[in-house]
Amino acid sequence: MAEPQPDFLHKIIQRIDLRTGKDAVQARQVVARELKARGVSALRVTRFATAVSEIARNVIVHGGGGHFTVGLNAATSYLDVECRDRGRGIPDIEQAMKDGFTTAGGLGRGLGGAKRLSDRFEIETVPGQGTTVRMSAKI
Amino acid sequence: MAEPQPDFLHKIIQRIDLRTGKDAVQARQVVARELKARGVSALRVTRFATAVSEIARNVIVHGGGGHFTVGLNAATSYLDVECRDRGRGIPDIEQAMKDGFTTAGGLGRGLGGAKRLSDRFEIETVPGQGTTVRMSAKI
Amino acid sequence: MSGVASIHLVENALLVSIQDDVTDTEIIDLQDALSNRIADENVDGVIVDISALEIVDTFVGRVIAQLAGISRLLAAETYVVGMRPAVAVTLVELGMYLPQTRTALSLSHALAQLRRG
Amino acid sequence: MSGVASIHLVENALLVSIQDDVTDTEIIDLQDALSNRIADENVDGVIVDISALEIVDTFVGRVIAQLAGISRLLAAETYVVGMRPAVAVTLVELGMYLPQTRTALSLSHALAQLRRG
Ligand SMILES: Nc1ncnc2c1ncn2[C@@H]1O[C@H](COP(=O)(O)OP(=O)(O)O)[C@@H](O)[C@H]1O
Ligand SMILES: Nc1ncnc2c1ncn2[C@@H]1O[C@H](COP(=O)(O)OP(=O)(O)O)[C@@H](O)[C@H]1O
Repeated sequence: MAEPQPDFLHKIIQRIDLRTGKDAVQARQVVARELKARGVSALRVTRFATAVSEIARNVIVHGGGGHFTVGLNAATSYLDVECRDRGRGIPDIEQAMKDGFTTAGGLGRGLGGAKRLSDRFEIETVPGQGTTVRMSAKI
Repeated sequence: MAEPQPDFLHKIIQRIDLRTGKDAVQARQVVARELKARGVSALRVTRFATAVSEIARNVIVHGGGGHFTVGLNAATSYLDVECRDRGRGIPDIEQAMKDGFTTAGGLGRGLGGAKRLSDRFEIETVPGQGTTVRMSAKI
Repeated sequence: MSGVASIHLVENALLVSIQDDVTDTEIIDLQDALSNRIADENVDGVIVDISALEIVDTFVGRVIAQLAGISRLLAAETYVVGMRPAVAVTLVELGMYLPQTRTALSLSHALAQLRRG
Repeated sequence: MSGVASIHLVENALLVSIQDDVTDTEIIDLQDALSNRIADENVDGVIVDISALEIVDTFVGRVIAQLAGISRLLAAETYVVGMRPAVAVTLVELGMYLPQTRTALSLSHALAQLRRG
């Protein structure tokens, strides 16, 4: 799963602590602003901001809070986002990615949807230790 | 699963590398052309070309690309198609054949559908090593 | 609920405007307020205006579906108005087709449809 | 999107013609263009012409279903026209009934139905 991307988050733009729903809103608004400023189309901005919103909300709802970082991948012209938590992790990733799988009475479409809405998406998780999602949009 | 068909692909007509969606289109167009040239009915042509399209797309989307071969099975008057990749394979074939099973946000109707739309269908897969589908239409 | 969603009576419908930064706790207040007003004011329709929403993720999509579910149980029809094109495309990619709602281009379209019944 | 799908305004509908070799990347552009035009031109209907399609596999079937979903969220009705008989039979065999779409025999049938409202 985790193919290391050497230039991921090469230049950091902003960090946000993810604790409440408002923080997730701020995170995806920052992402939308950065993409718009680089001339990315409304549809692509919306797709990636939605993906980031899903993952940031998961950090808060399932991961007990965590950190969001957005930055540039200079070498490859991607906008990179990392969402990281030290929560319970995801025991079975393949199952969790499936549309409809939820442990919390959600819709269970967030993880799979976020992957489809991103140009790059990777997830690293250790049960009991936490989850890190790295996702990127072409700019 | 894999009952060996001795005369499978007895006489090869064409090979195509499967890398992009356009290659899958070309593969099923070749199949349609060969069946039509042999007087097969429009419905049978459509059914088998659709089956080939599903399997060729799977090679590209899930198998990381591969090879398509179409040929004749002289002894038994079948048009034979083989689609082969060296991708991750399918851990649980029975599950993957089920309508609705998908690991990629697809519809999950491709494998089961392709089997129903073919006159012969067999699948061979080794996790971590790749997948080969052999399918045939009566001519 | 301050600033998050306002509910206004327009003709025989309740207009609910959802703000871009609505949160979980505010949604519960909104559902509460809306359900009471549907019952009290005996309206035929609920019009959910989402023109302020830059995105609709599965959380907000679920909120809209739940508002529609509540309205339907209280015998009001739900219209969603003001959906941005990019939001529609993204919702479909997420597999959220909002089958419980009807959509209209604008408030006046929705009101016209409600008048027709 | 060049050559893959063209979008034309016909009466109060957008006519989308899907070409036989449409690919994944082109689909996103098509969804983008169509969703914007539905919103901008305020049409009642989207007519998806698939007469150029020799086959409809589950990928293309999903594309059609998504176009219909997007249109519905933007308050337009979707008609599929030009489906070959063998394609209809095969779609049913695949278990794809395209419930979100209405089908019409031809463009003029679809337009007539849209006029009736
Ligand atoms: N950061 C996380 N930490 C722990 N578990 C998670 C995390 N993100 C997702 N999950 C697990 O994966 C499941 C599926 O997530 P998702 O597809 O976003 O759906 P939903 O959030 O609606 O349940 C969640 O129900 C949860 O069990
Ligand atoms: N060539 C392949 N290599 C690896 N996995 C495959 C391959 N073909 C199919 N699969 C697996 O089988 C699942 C079901 O395939 P399919 O029925 O065609 O549905 P879909 O392609 O819509 O997911 C896929 O999601 C994938 O996990």
